Amino acid sequence: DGHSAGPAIIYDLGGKFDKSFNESAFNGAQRWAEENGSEFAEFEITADAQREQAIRRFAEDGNNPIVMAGFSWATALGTAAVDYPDTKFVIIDMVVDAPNVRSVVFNEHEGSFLVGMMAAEASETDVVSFVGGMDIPLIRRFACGYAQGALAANPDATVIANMTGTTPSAWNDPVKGSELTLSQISQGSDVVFAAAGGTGIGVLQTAADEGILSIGVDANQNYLHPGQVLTSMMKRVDNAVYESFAAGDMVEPGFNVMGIGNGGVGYALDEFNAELVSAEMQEMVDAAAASITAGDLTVHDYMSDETCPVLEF
Amino acid sequence: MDAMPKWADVVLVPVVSLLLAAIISAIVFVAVGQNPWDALKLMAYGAVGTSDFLGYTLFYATNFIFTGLAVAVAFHASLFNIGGEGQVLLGGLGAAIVCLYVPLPHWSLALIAGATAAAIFGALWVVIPAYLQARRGSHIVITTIMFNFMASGLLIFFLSGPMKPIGEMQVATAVFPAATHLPSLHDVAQMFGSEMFGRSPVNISIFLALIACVGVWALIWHTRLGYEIRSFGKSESAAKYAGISAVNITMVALLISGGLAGLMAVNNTMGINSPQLVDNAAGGAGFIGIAVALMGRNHPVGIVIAALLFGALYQGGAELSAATSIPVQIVVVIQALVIMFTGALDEMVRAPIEKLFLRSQRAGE
Amino acid sequence: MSDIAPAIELVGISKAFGPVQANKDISIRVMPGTIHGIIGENGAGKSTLMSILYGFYKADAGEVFISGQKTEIPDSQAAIAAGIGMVFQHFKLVKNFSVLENVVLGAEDGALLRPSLAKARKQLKSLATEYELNVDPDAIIEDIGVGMQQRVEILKALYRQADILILDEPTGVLTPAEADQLFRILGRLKEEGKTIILITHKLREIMDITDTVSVMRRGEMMATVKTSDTNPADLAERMVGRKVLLRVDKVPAQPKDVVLDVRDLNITDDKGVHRLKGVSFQVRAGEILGIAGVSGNGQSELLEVLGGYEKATGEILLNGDPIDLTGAYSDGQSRRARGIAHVPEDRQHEGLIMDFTAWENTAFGYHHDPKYQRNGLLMDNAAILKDAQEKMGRFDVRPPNPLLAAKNFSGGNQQKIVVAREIERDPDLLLVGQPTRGVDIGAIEFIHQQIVALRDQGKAILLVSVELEEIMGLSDRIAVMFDGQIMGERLPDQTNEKELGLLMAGMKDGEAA
Amino acid sequence: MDFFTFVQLGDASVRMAIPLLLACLAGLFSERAGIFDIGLEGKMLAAAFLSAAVSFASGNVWLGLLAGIGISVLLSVIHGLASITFKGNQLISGVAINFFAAGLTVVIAQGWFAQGGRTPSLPNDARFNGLDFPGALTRFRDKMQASPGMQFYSEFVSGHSILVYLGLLTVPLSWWILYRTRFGLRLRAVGEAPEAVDTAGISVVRLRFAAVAICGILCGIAGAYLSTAVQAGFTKDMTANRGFIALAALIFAKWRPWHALGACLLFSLFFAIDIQFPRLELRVVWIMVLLIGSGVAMTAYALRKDKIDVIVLGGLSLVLALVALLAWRGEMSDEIGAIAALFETVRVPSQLIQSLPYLFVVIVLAGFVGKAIPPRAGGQPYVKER
Ligand SMILES: Nc1ncnc2c1ncn2[C@@H]1O[C@H](COP(=O)(O)OP(=O)(O)OP(=O)(O)O)[C@@H](O)[C@H]1O
Ligand SMILES: Nc1ncnc2c1ncn2[C@@H]1O[C@H](COP(=O)(O)OP(=O)(O)OP(=O)(O)O)[C@@H](O)[C@H]1O
Ligand SMILES: [Mg+2]
Ligand SMILES: [Mg+2]
Repeated sequence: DGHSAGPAIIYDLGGKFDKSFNESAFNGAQRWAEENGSEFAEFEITADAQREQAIRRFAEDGNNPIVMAGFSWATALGTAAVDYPDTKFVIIDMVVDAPNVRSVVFNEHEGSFLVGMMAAEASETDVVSFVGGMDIPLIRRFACGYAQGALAANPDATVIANMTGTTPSAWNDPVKGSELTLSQISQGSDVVFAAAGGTGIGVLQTAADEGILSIGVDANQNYLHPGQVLTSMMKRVDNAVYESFAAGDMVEPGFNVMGIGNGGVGYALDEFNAELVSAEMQEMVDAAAASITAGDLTVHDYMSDETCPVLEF
Repeated sequence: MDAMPKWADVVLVPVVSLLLAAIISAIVFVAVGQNPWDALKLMAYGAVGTSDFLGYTLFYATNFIFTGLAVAVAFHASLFNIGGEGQVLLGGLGAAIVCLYVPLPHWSLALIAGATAAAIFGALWVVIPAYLQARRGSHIVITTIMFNFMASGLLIFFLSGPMKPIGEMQVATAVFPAATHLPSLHDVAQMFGSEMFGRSPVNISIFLALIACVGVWALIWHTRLGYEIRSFGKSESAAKYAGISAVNITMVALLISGGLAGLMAVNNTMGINSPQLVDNAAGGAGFIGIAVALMGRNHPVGIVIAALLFGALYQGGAELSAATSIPVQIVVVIQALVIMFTGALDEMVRAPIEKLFLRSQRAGE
Repeated sequence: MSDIAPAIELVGISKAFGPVQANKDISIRVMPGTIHGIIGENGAGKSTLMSILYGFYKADAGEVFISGQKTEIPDSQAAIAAGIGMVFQHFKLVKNFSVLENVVLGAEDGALLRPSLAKARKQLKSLATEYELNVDPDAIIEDIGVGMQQRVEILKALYRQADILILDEPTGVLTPAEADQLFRILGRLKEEGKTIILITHKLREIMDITDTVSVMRRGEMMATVKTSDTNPADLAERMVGRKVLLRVDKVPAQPKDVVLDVRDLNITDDKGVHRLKGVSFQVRAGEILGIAGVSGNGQSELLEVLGGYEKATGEILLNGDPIDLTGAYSDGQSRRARGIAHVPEDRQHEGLIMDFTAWENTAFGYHHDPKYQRNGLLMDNAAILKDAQEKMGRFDVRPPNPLLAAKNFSGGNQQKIVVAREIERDPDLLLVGQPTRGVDIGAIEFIHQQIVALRDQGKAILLVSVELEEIMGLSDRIAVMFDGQIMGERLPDQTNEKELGLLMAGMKDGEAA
Repeated sequence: MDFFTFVQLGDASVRMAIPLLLACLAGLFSERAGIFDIGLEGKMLAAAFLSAAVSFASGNVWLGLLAGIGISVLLSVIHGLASITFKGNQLISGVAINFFAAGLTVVIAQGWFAQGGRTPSLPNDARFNGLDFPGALTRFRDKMQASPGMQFYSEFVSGHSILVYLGLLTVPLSWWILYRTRFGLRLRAVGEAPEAVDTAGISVVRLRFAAVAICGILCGIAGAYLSTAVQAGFTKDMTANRGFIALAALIFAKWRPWHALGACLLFSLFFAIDIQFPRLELRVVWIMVLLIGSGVAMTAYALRKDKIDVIVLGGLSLVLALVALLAWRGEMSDEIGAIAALFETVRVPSQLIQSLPYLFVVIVLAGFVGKAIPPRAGGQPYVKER
């Protein structure tokens, strides 16, 4: 009927409060709602079968724009979007080529590069590690960027990378995350970067228990274990959602890359990790960020050719 | 004399069981702060409120007919095939291989080829459990559970490795070629100028399901094989006396069961809007089949009715969770209650009803 | 006499299992220090009554008095406390426990096992010497024979200091010698003042050792009399409700060619027990060969081999051609195709599918018969139904309703359905196992007539029965089996029950003569 | 591989074995009493949820443990009602309980905490933390440099949560109860011959309920261990099939406590290997030997049997041979010849390693590792009167 019921957001399987990717998306929506005193519709799917149904439901209810967090939405959105030409869709982390879809992707490799440098700097053992969630190109992009950063800061560093699994349940397996972390610690790692959704909770927990440093992902996770989380690789999904909501049905379709330059990715610094990040570390990282923005430094993007020069999967 | 007339066994007992399940479900709703009456209305609307919703309900019901039949055929041989889940996944693998790697010019050919492959793969997946049950007496329940896990592992291996398109993130095959996409009921309706079923994925596999129902009915009650399956299921010692081979019947009944479960893959891979095989393609349908068969008293007609009910529950539950803060897992809870009351607590419902009939009989004498 | 309270008095006991009224208003008194017999046809409710006394079932109505005291017996614990011990028809032993553990189970002294076991071991030793009840306390139940198992059951009761001992058909599984020993033990227990209730089908046992006897029929108590005041014929009459004709009318057989020729048949079961030890015999067309023996001596295995559901070594010729004993054609279907029909020993577990209707059961085993097929694919259910209706009419199955489930027919009528199915196949060879077990006298006569009529048509018949009377009455020749062997052959008019009994107990042919 | 790797493997095995072991012993008590229970998974899951939720709310992990045990026992009682009182199908009841727990934990977790079906993370003092034995090193880095003895002591012996030590203690305790007490004798008897127990004057119903309740308690501890000791909070489906693997371990253990310990350690070793060596590689030649070898063995066995054995086992052998050949072909590139390819290594798919426990169960069930005979009366309700 043309009447807009306001924006809507649909979270991915990890759920709204995964303290990570989805939560970050939620925070962006929440921020928009608080600032504008408006409401938004939201939905957490619990099975893949619900995806298309959920999109159609919101579209039919007149929600506009409809933001979906996560690459898994691509197929469903590709099918559904054509049927609702008047509705604007935003997909985060994946590209869907349709006239009414805005695709937002992040340069995770750049952000990961920065925290990789910090990890190598902070490490006493010269061994740093990475725990990925589901083994997909996107997560390999994180890992590859991280390894490049670590080696850039310390060419002697060793980077261990493990993936939790090959299914979506890998996003939500803190037990395994914890075990992987212990295994990495045994191989000498004293800084671990978790890009694993809910699984990361287990990684950070174990790192805290074992007295090594950890690095959070997506949202700022420094607060989870004050003084024990070195930093968090910020992927400003919240900003992407916020901006989409703010644009309303005027969302501009097309391809949108969020990198270091436009504040899409970065590292977190707050009262919880202030003591862990030395001035020179910060200096070094900021310099790297500047040269990435300036184009002087290119971080290899795994997804560009599905290879990583410094890491074997 | 039987203590109870047949209609009481076939209708009254399941209805009372369902009512009990509904009452407990209502309590669960209250416990999570939802008015059960509102929830029921929402679910009913979600299940059949629009022709789209109805289409989804039928889509899910199609799945459950296949798995319900699968469980029922095995049940007739007194075998508990709890491995529907895995057989569905393998059926999907079969269908996907055919659709992706065999050039099929038309959906009708794709349907035949896909269905055959799905059935064969589903049946093959139960060969080892069946063989072990028949030959070595290994309990079919445990072996098929293990095969469910292994099926999931195998499927993920294929979907995250050999069959995954480069650059894709989803654990899924590529989308099948358009020629293999089965016509949806919407397409069928459009031929008659109707917009029925809208974008819902319900498709012509539902007819395949109904044909399977007729087939199972004929098999079980009108063929020698069915006669032997039922004999074996009712009395193994008598079957032995009659010269019915326990090994053969165990194998054959389970293979048919596995094939039927595998067939479900036609619906949920080739029939959906973006036809492809995803990692959790079974979505619990293998287990729901148990409840469907139990409630349907292992008869195709009962199975169709029970499948529709579960389809409505599934779809209605999804809509309920979309409209409220209740997670879709509420469906799983209701499903559990239905299985509990119609299956395990059958005697609790049956005994008092039987007693009532017995008393009225005695009084009548 | 009236001033001594009866050891047991049951008043107005009733018990229904669903629609079956197993006990109807039964009253009975048993005086202390006596042996009291209970007889009655199968299904008369004997076991049910005793199980109620032992607290295994709960009566719907009625009262129990022990030594004059009204006693509530809600469970077996209460019965044991009241001094009652029972040896069930089907032993209630834990098969993979030792004798000692079985004896101690439920009669432990404390929460820890060790002291109980030690005490029981000592007790068993003294009981063994006292009553000649020797058993190895550490033997595992499944490794010892049924006779031994029965001893364990008796020891269990004695260990619990039972004053009243109930034995439910204790001799059914025993050889005559073992039975004699049992009765000696019972005699000694009686001397000690214990009260014994003995359920049996064997009128001779009743006459030999009981003081009083009760007769049950169809759930009701017909009479209780002093054994000395009655005789077997009188008891039999009371049991079935009319005069009993024990002889079958038949003309002498006219045996022709050998139909069945069994040569050196051997079976070793999966536990390594030698079940059949070189069995050889022949059955001719137009004769009935009866195989007598205590159950469990290989007769069942013999029927199973012939019926095609047990593998064996040796040779079997049917009309001169060998039968496949182990290969692809060693199954029941092939046997039927060769013209062997089989009325199995156990109609409820083999001959019929109790949940199937009568018409479905009519095709059972013969469901591949072309006349039951509509085409290559489908069966012709209508044809089977029609056939069933006719057969039920001819065999006077009551009610003559083929749509009724088999379980809803009485035992005798169930048996008629099976016999009709097998006899009407017009077989060359009919195997018959326990054709009248649990069947009332009217049906017995009918079934016997049918078997004789088939013989007179020139068919070969192999009859296996544990009822000596049936064997004597029906057979043209009698072979006796013991321990997997044929001990000897006799002609019915040249032998007697005593001689057969000795053969059944394992006496060699020469010794028995 | 150095010594510390072994110690770690052992340590991880023990840690992962505890929930399996507790669930396995839970199943042992239940099945020994004749009640099959495929609902172990559901009970663990429910306990994992409630113990995390209560620990979080109260800040007291012991209260959480109690709550976990409570809910697990409650589900056990429901299973008992269905299978003992109402003589229902035990398998179906178990399936229902698994579904019930899987659904309800998420629904309630969402209702209470609105965190997508999980509980909030537990603060450290609301968890079972590792107990550090006197003198034991606590950090990996220190341990790695320590002497082997110290490594063993610090890593393997010390540092587990109290539930691990309790869990290990339940093994001798279960053995003692089963074989040395009156209760144990009766419990074993009721699973073998309930009629014998009944006629001995013992209540079958009460005994079986007792067994089922013990099963509930042990499952409760297992679940609580997962969410309050291994993890700090509950997540959806966090039991991850452990209940089923425990059942399988129970069969492998032939329903005996010490064997159960062995079986659970073996199964958890598979998990430990999966984690410890995420990139397990194997020489092609070994794959060929293993797969083709077992194929030949199976075919040889089948040939001595019937047609059906030849079809099934022969077919399976062909599949195995095909997999072996594929692995070989896959390595054969232009530079290296057919022979050299045999000595290349291939990565073992993680799915295969994760499936090993299940595969192993099937092999065990096939009876090739020794026939497992379940309690005779197991799975059937005790029906006196039809
Ligand atoms: N547990 C039971 N449940 C239902 N019906 C039973 C049960 N036990 C016995 N009956 C029925 O009760 C009746 C009496 O059986 P009971 O076992 O007491 O007979 P019986 O005189 O001991 O016979 P038999 O000589 O064969 O041992 C029969 O019709 C039988 O089928
Ligand atoms: N003890 C009994 N008291 C009352 N009715 C009985 C009893 N036993 C059997 N019946 C009834 O008779 C029917 C036949 O059961 P059962 O096989 O025990 O009969 P039966 O008397 O032995 O008959 P038949 O002589 O044909 O074997 C049952 O349906 C039941 O209703
Ligand atoms: Mg009896
Ligand atoms: Mg009878």
